[in-house]
Amino acid sequence: MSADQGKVMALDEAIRTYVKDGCHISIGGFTVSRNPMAGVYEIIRQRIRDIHCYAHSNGTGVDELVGGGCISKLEIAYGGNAKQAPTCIRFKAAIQRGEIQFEDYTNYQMALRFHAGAMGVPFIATRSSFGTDIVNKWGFSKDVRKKDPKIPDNKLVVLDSPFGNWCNTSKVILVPAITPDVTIIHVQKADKFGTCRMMGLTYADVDQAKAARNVIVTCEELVESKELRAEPEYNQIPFIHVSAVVPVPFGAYPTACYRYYDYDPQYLNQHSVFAKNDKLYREYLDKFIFGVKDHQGLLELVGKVQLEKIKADPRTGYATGLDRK
Amino acid sequence: MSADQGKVMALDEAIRTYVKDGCHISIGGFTVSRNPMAGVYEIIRQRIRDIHCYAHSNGTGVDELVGGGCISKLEIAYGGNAKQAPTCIRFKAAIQRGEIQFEDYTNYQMALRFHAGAMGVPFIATRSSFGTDIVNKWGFSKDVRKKDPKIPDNKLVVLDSPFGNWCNTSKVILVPAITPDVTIIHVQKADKFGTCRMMGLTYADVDQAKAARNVIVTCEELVESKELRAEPEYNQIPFIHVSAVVPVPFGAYPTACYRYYDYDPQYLNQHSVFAKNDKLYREYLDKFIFGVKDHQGLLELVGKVQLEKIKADPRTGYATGLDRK
Amino acid sequence: MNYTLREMMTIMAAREICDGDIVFCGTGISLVAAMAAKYITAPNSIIFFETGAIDSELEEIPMSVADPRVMYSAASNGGLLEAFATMQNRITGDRVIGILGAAQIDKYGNLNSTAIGDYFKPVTRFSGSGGACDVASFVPRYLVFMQHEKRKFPKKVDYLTSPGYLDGPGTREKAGLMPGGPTAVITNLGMMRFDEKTKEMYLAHYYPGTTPQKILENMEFDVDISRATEATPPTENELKILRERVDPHKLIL
Amino acid sequence: MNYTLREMMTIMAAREICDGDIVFCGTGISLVAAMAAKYITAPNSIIFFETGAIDSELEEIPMSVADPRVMYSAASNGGLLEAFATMQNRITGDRVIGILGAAQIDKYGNLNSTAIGDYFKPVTRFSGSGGACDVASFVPRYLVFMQHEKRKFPKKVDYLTSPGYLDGPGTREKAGLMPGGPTAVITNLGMMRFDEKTKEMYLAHYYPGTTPQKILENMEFDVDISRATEATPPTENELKILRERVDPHKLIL
Repeated sequence: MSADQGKVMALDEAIRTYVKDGCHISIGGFTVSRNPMAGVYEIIRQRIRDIHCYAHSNGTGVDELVGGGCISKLEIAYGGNAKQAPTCIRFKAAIQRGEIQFEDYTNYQMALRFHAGAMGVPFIATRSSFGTDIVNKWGFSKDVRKKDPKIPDNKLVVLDSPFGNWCNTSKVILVPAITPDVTIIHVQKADKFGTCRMMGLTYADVDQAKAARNVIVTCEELVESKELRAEPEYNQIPFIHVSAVVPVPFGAYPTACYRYYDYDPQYLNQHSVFAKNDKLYREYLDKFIFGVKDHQGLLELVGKVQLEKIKADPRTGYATGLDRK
Repeated sequence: MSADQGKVMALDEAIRTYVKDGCHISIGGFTVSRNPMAGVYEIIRQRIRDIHCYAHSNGTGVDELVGGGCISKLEIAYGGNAKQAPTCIRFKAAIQRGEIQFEDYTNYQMALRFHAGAMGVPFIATRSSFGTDIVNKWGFSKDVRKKDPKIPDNKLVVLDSPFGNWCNTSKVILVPAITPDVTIIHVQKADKFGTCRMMGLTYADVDQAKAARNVIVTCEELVESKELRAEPEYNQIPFIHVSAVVPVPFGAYPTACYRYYDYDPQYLNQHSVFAKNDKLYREYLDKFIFGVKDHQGLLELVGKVQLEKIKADPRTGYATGLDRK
Repeated sequence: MNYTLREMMTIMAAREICDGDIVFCGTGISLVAAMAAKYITAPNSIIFFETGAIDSELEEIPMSVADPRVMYSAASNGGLLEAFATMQNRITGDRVIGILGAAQIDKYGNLNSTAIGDYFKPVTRFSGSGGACDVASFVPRYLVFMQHEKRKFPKKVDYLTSPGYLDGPGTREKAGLMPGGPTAVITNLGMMRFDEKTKEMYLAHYYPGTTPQKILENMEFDVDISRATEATPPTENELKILRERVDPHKLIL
Repeated sequence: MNYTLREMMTIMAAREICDGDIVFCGTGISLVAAMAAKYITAPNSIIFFETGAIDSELEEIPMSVADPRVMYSAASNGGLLEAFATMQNRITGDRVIGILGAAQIDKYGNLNSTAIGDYFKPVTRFSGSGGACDVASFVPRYLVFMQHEKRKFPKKVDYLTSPGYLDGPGTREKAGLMPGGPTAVITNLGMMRFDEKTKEMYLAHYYPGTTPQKILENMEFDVDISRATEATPPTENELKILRERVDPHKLIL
């Protein structure tokens, strides 16, 4: 890779290079915001299979990966997605039909697991989920765990605190670290070396990136390093964590990208109709994903008029007054 | 407290209200940057005694608190302060003379301890300090710890990981949480409710604040909430964590406040001459701390000419070309 | 004055929020209740979201806790780690009131939002915990919105997603949880509370037009109805706030 | 060409930095070495500070790792948590080379920067670990700057602040530390390395004008001198870089 080009790659090349059959991945964003949808659709397009996916509430993206048949194992806290899909539809179907293996955590636990991975420690403590089935029911059995070196031996461990009752806490639940092979995030701005500037909420993106062996960043705008370095305190991810940078305008579409565009209620509504029916959903994949060359192709199908509607108002950062029924 | 005034207080009132004899405190900043010096000097001026202080590398501020006779117990990672005092001078003297009790940690461990406190868990794991005297030598004995409910029963605990060799880590060191009675930080901007905007490095200030029962924020500028809320992602501390807000221009002086002013090498050089001699140091305290009414009084002693010299260059954020010999 | 059941439920919840509370919110009716409370009982309450937004200026109703609408003019936009630490940490956590929903609730207020039937091969799969279990684990008080149907008030939840009072008095603490638990269950028929001693659900209020007996018919387990009184319907002012200020475009109500 | 011993030491360290390394830096001579390396052997090395600044544009030499000069035009300004995680985390940590200093070092490269004499009633108290013990615990390679004096190379350090090879082969790993340890000790007389098998210090290079024997006289313990060769003095180009580009105002050198 030349210094001139930094880590800039085409998206299909980045996905092909880092996302392999059977690999462990996580994606950024939360429900209908800043999901790396261009990356997700490219994974589906390349028909990558048998992915082990870690998610907190990575709604739209994870549901499409499940629907696209890419995921075989899923560790997740929340498979819901705003009004259009209170339970993600393909996720729901896949579990009810026994098509994927899954294991449930809480959102905080998943965030802590990425945090532990980013920190390089095997676990972190929390006081969440004592006495619940989150602790009692394991999606992956002891046996499966023992055999697979990429799954920790225990789901969660209850530990008596070795500091007595320090902080009025006599026991804690330890959650094991996650270190994905690849994390894919979509950000507002990045430079060619991978330094990232996110705007609005960051969810767990920073730890998801730092915990991963390789990070693919898609960005709305590829900007000069100089611009980002004028205020380094607002760059959440320095370039040392990043493997590939791909400029993809509307790369989070149909989810929102704060200060750039809103989520598209029309697309999401239509999508939930498709998703509820296997045949319609196959047709949807054929048309919107497989039927186009890349994300630009999908955007062209959607059309400029629709994209214009969701453009962010500079004052609020979202499409003020957008019809969201 | 009226809604109009928010949490704004005079500094002497804020210190008197929250910092008591025998209380546990931490201060923000690192060596010669963004120490809450106005707050530190006010603590000395009010002759508060028997403070238990938690520090990572909170150089200038902690050394003055030690020199001012305010601290009786100190948990610390680094008592050094740039060129003028590779080992903080009053800290060094106090330890060599047996005047304070102390316990050594590493910088990461202290940062993690504040992090655990902010998270509300009793401990957090690290792989730092195995096999060293950081683990073996305890500043506070088992006995002292048992008797004092505000000190955890163990300094550090080595634990075999209950996740086997997950993350190639078979054991970890657990560091206990810190929850100070009060944390004092100095920030560039705050609103009257306590929402804070820091510029440049944040060190461990955010966790130090969130771990504390009460937080006193001194700020260079008291700004309208509207200004800070225009970019909420860059406000590191929301108001819910803060008890008192005190506008104090040059409140970090003689340490630096990025984008506002540099550290003052002349003051620090002179200070280190004073600090090396008990008599001179007493005279220094009498003149610069006890001899003035408040921080403004100290700044007047220093003089406008000197303050002008350390003013930050808008391009670099520090005093470009400042004579620092 | 006419009002819908959803309006009634929203107001019942809003009245539970005290001034100065930090309100952990989801979306939908729970958010509308929190927004309404700021105009009614709790002008200084603070709405915050598990995604990390605190005290957002909600000019429009967000449809998800990650909706860009929660980011606008917040005091701070952080991430999940910061948001949940705010609840797990006792300093701020003790000031938080949560508002949750679920598919099932038992007499001790334990919630299921994960699956109906066998966990591994469920008849119906739901979204799962999200932050619900975290909130229920950490905060001293939380409200639960439910639809009053027999299958939703079973003797035992199919999957225990979020802890209520577990198996009764003292069992939260014994399990390792912080003290706390649900303080009210608000349904389309009435409001349940939990007995201070037994930690069992009892009927506190039934809405005008229904009866305690009708409510019992919609639950698999029995609850004490001896303390039940008729709920006060939404006032004109409360309805005005809901309809004109909080949800003028009827996105939720 | 004339050069000072501090210039010699700086260049010896700079030569140890490989292109692409992430260099954990303190201030003073270690920082000057890292800055020089970027002009000599390692244009793509990245200087980073425990305070959280990564790849700062060092127009002026910072006097502390918290100096506002490290914040200027960095890739990112974070905090201590982020900085140390970068080293503890194996993904980025494996790329880090540390540069440390100490008051004492033993034959296994264990460092004391805390106290001389009894820990509780020391003859001389130093600053303490700061981030040194963290770096020495986490990263695969680190350099140590020392003054070559007998009392600074004792048989046993008075306080073990930062782990070297502890008690020899395998003891780091047994104790729970990551593999790693010091790779070179750079003094005012020469450079020591550590035997791959025994993990004991040996003399690798002595500076022009001194002898292995003289070096031994300045240490409490013996080291193997059989492999020692004379060090290559700084080249004209290296000196030019130090004097004109890195430290033109002679703040450090």
